[in-house]
Amino acid sequence: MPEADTQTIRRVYASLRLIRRFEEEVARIYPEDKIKSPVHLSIGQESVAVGVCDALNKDDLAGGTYRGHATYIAKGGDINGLMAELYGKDTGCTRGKGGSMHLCDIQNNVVGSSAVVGTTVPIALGYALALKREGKGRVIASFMGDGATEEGVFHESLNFAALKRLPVVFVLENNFFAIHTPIARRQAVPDAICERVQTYGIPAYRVTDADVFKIRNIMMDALPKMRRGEYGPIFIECHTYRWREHVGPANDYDSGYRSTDDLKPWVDNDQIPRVAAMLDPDERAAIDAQVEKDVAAAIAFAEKSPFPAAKELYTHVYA
Amino acid sequence: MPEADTQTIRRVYASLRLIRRFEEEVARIYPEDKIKSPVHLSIGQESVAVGVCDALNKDDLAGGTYRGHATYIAKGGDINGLMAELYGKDTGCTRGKGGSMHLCDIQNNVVGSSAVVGTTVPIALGYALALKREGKGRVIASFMGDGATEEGVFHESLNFAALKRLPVVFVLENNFFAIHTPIARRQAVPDAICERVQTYGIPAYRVTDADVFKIRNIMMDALPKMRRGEYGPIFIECHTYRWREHVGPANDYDSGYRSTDDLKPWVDNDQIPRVAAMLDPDERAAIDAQVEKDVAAAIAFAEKSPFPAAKELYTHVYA
Amino acid sequence: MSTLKTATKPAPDAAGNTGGRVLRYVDALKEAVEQEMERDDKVFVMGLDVDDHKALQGSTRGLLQKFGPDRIFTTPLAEDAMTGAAIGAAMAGLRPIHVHIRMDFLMLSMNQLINMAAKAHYMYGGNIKVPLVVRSIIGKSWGQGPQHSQGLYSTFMHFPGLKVVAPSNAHDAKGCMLSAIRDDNPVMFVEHRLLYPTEAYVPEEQFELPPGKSRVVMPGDDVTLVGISNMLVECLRGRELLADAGVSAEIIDPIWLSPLDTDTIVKSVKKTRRLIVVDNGWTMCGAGAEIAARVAEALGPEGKFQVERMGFAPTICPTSPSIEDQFYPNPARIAQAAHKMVRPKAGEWTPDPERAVLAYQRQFRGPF
Amino acid sequence: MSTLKTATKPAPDAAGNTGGRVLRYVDALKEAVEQEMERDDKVFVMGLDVDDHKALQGSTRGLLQKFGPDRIFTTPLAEDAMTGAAIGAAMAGLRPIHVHIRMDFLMLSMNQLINMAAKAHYMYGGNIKVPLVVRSIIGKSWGQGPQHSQGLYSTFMHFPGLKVVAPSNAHDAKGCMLSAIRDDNPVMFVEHRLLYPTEAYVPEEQFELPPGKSRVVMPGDDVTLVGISNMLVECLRGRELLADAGVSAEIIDPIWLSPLDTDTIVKSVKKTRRLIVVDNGWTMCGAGAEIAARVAEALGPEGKFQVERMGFAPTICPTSPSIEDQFYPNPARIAQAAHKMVRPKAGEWTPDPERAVLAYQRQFRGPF
Ligand SMILES: Cc1ncc(C[n+]2csc(CCOP(=O)(O)OP(=O)(O)O)c2C)c(N)n1
Ligand SMILES: Cc1ncc(C[n+]2csc(CCOP(=O)(O)OP(=O)(O)O)c2C)c(N)n1
Ligand SMILES: [Mg+2]
Ligand SMILES: [Mg+2]
Repeated sequence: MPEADTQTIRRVYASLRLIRRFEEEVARIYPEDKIKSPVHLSIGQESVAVGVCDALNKDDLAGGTYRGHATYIAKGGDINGLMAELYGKDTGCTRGKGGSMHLCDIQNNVVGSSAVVGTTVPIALGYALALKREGKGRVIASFMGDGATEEGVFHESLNFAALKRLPVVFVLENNFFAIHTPIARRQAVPDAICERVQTYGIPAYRVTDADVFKIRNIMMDALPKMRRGEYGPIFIECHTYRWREHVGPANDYDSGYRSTDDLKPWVDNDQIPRVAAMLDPDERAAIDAQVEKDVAAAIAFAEKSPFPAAKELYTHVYA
Repeated sequence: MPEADTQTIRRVYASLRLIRRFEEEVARIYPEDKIKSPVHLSIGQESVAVGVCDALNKDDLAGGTYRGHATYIAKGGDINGLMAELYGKDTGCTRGKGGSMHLCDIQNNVVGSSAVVGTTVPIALGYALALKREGKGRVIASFMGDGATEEGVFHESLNFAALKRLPVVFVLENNFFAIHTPIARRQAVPDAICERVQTYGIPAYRVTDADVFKIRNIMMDALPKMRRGEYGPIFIECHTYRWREHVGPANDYDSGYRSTDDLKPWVDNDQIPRVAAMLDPDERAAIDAQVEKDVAAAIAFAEKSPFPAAKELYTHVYA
Repeated sequence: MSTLKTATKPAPDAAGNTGGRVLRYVDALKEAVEQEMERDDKVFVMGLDVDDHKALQGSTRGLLQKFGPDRIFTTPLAEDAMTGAAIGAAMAGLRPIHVHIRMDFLMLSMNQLINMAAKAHYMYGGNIKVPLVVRSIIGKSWGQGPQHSQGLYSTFMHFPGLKVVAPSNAHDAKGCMLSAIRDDNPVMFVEHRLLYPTEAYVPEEQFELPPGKSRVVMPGDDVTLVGISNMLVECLRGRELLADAGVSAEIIDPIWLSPLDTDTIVKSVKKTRRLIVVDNGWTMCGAGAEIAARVAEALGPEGKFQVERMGFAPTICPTSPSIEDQFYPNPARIAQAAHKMVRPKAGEWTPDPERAVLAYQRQFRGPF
Repeated sequence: MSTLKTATKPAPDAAGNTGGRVLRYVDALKEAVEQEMERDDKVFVMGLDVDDHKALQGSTRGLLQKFGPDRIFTTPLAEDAMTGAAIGAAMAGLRPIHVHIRMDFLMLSMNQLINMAAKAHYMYGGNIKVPLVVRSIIGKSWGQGPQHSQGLYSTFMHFPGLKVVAPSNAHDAKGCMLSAIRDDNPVMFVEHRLLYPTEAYVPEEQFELPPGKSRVVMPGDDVTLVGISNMLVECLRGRELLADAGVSAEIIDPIWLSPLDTDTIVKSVKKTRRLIVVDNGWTMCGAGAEIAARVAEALGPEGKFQVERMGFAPTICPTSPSIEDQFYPNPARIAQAAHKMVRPKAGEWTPDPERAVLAYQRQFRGPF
């Protein structure tokens, strides 16, 4: 420390803060029933998306899961479009059609997310085939949860990415749960994911403390090699923790499958205050103020936007 | 050496020889168009099925792939029913309905094979769940080709078998090809399959010379532990070589994807003459004679059996 | 989940009897499984999250406590292999119930279901049976969106070797589940999320409701309405709306979709000469197409009749409620279509909008 | 593969013109892909074994030599991920053609095809397109058996967002392939193994045969026969057999199954008042059900008509030829069904058995 220059710290903080505040506002608004979509919040997990996406260029691609607000925002997706989408409005990033689980913002190189676990992992291979063919050194970051690593398609995808040396950064947001089931009840050897990935000849990194700069540095190290074209994919497993319930705005520490004791170390290690502390207080206040303004603007935008017209039901079935 | 007692050598030889001669006869008859089913011959690969199945008890289960004659015969499946099945006859092991790719002989604990690569691997998990619940220490051996290890379901199956400590012997018949495509064009790291399997906490063994006794000894070592209940699955990768074309009776060394040079070491290492040489020549001759008699009887049985009656089209759709 | 009284009267059993207690659909499902697990220790339940505190939206509540982790267990996220494992267990003589919280996820299980489960008994010459039940839930409303809302039973109806059932009420949920578990074939058991809180009279004792007979739920003379899964409920309300306008609709519940009894439907259409099938899915190559085709095959030579299919709009299910609403048939639209068919010259007719809304729809809130 | 002359006359293009050279179906397919790969370097071919010496039963012959391994390549055995990869490549602006040697294997690709490809354009608000072609081949005869013989196009027709085409002759194979590649949507391109050696006149130049219009292949007055994929060929022979008995059949080829033009069929049935749809798949919830339902919807109010569906027997496809034979419709059975419908009182009629056998069936030999 500092593992990054001030400029970077500022950007990273702004991004972490924006995601957190955006989602806290979503959670606050949620009981009002204005948000017309199930929400899978990333609160507590922001550092993974930010660590990865801050290292990417604007023209690199990234895509997440149904728990995808963080990836979308960290990659520079338009937050007005995101909030409007959650409200089911016509101005939403997918025009109210996809909702929270199917975000995309192609202008900003956020590719589509999906509600079916694991489905976007192989989709990233196809994007990567195109990027490789293009030859400009662009890469795609593909986010997934620990649950996705149990799906066969994950393995098929690793093999193909390695075989074709595709420029994919596979990012595992390992929060140790799939809904309420802990990884140890689902995986025979839960701590061997990186080792398994390595058997495909894919460099694999594990970050156990959610340190946003560690994640970013892995990216910064690997990206130049990846952009040169013949390096192939990498894999980053980031341990993290979902603070809220699986889907919805609330806490669920009273439901018996986990306890606030489990949560505590992650709150203590929260990257937002940590990175905030690296900043000059005035600077931090300025960023915080900007974030509040932006989030408030997104809410206002969403609220005043119209719902899709009836005919929209029938548009975009075919291109 | 001798890695096995005389009794075992005799049995192993008889089994190897029976499979070889059975399939040579199938290949001989094939051009006559009496066999009404595509055939994927195991000629050259017999030692895997025999090494594994000879170690099994009669009441253990085994099942193979569409290249499944060897597994069927080695596990003690009825060869009259097998030959009749290839002829499309009503007396076939699946009454002419399944053909060569869908063999089963439940009386003899040969479970069903399938024409879709990889499909029987998870089916074995279900059998193993039942065997484990039964608590009698029975196991199931599930055979697959190298192509199957690329399918996602293979990985899903390994994880579940390890998680639930299921009594499955996963047997990989690695003949380095899927149809005409060599493994190196399909797998990023073709020689890391065992290492990958081990990351699931599954003991994995690799036999590179197709030595029937080596394979059998791995089984003999592992089986008592497996039968005790809490040991879980094992995995055996056996290198082997398909001597004939992928499907059909002929050779295909003139088609360009492989050469007779590739074949030669495997012919030199053919387990049939090797094991034959361990036997007293008279004994060997007696076995050979018995094999000829049995194969001829199977052919005669198949030839004289009737085709399924028209109404058979409609039986067995529902149980 | 609150107790909603949308089932206004007891659903009769196959013989037309009513009886038992008022039970919610979700509890009837669970009761059937519980009773059968008690009776037959070969029965077990597997599937993602069946054993957590939410108990798959309540439908597996208490089974873990009663039967222990060997007989009800969650799985890794691995639909393909888990389906294979369930099939293998069934082949080995157990009676698995494999559960999916959304029907959409069955797309990952298709190879095992279609290429193995549906074909095993036949392709293995009758030597192997697959007594498997696959439970799956159709989602609707409240932002379920494109991938959490599909009613895919028509896809499964296409394949010989599978059976398919989609009970529309608590009574049938219990009887059909019992029959499904005892059936020696793979049965796709299709549930609808919105039906879970609906109530009906359900016998306490075990009873079977096997395939074979569609049920005439309500008699009528002017038009035959066939409703599938929760669309039966919407047809019933549609019938009430139609009654206001003096139109009499006969309501038929096919219950089992494969094998499918269309004789009951044909008989009804012989009387009404008008048929509307309301699908809980897309109409193209859907159950409604099959029913319409069978009726046309049976009635065609005899004289004219009218038929119309309703179902999902030929689009993808959107998330925004403003358009999601129009994606589905509803009582008002069903009633309007029937009215127009019966009284083609009467001009536009709009039923009372307040009476057209079903409680189960109004009261459902996310998440999921 | 020997050259079989089963296409007795040139197939007309959409405008009714014939022309070009006599080409085999398999070569027409390849020519379309080759020409389009030349024209547009975004087009590429992927799929198991597309680049080996057998060139997927000849249908990709020479493409590797011409375009190199970046534009045509085999894949690992990993249908789920490879389908996702193809979809992703299409989303990124390439135009992949993903090939499967048997349609049955698509069951492993269903999640990506149904939950992603079919829905992406819609659920991403029109911001993403999926210009993907999925080629797959239906197997038949000679021991293909339960898992290598399924015609699954009806399953795909059910889903909005997908297009489906099943050309019945070399001419259409080329035109439809061109349209499919240029289409900005996912297209399921369904081929039939037995059609590969059949010949037709095919223009050398590129031409498109887009969805929109079913073709009246042969005119007739007594009965309308709709044949799908190779069943069109069998209907044509059925028509010849019927002519012997003085029955005149109109033959219609839907060509594109989704979107599906039934106006042409309805028009024909308005004339003949009799319809037989011959499916290359199971009839339950099949394309034939859809066509029958649409005709019933359109014709019902106007007066009676007769309809019958033919297709796979409601069983699993057996391997043994003695019963496999009866699993499929064939010209004799088609002709008999039509004869019975047209002349219900004429009693049993059997067409000349020798003339009923198609060359492509007789001459096909395994393995595969
Ligand atoms: C293929 C599939 N199976 C099951 C589900 C139901 N489901 C939704 S979220 C989820 C848990 C996924 O866990 P993980 O991948 O670790 O992501 P997280 O929610 O922890 O971010 C499951 C099982 C699904 N959406 N898709
Ligand atoms: C899921 C699936 N994909 C593709 C095929 C076509 N296919 C038939 S055999 C085969 C090769 C399989 O190779 P391997 O598993 O190594 O078995 P081997 O034939 O070498 O014994 C392929 C790709 C298939 N049958 N199933
Ligand atoms: Mg997780
Ligand atoms: Mg192989």
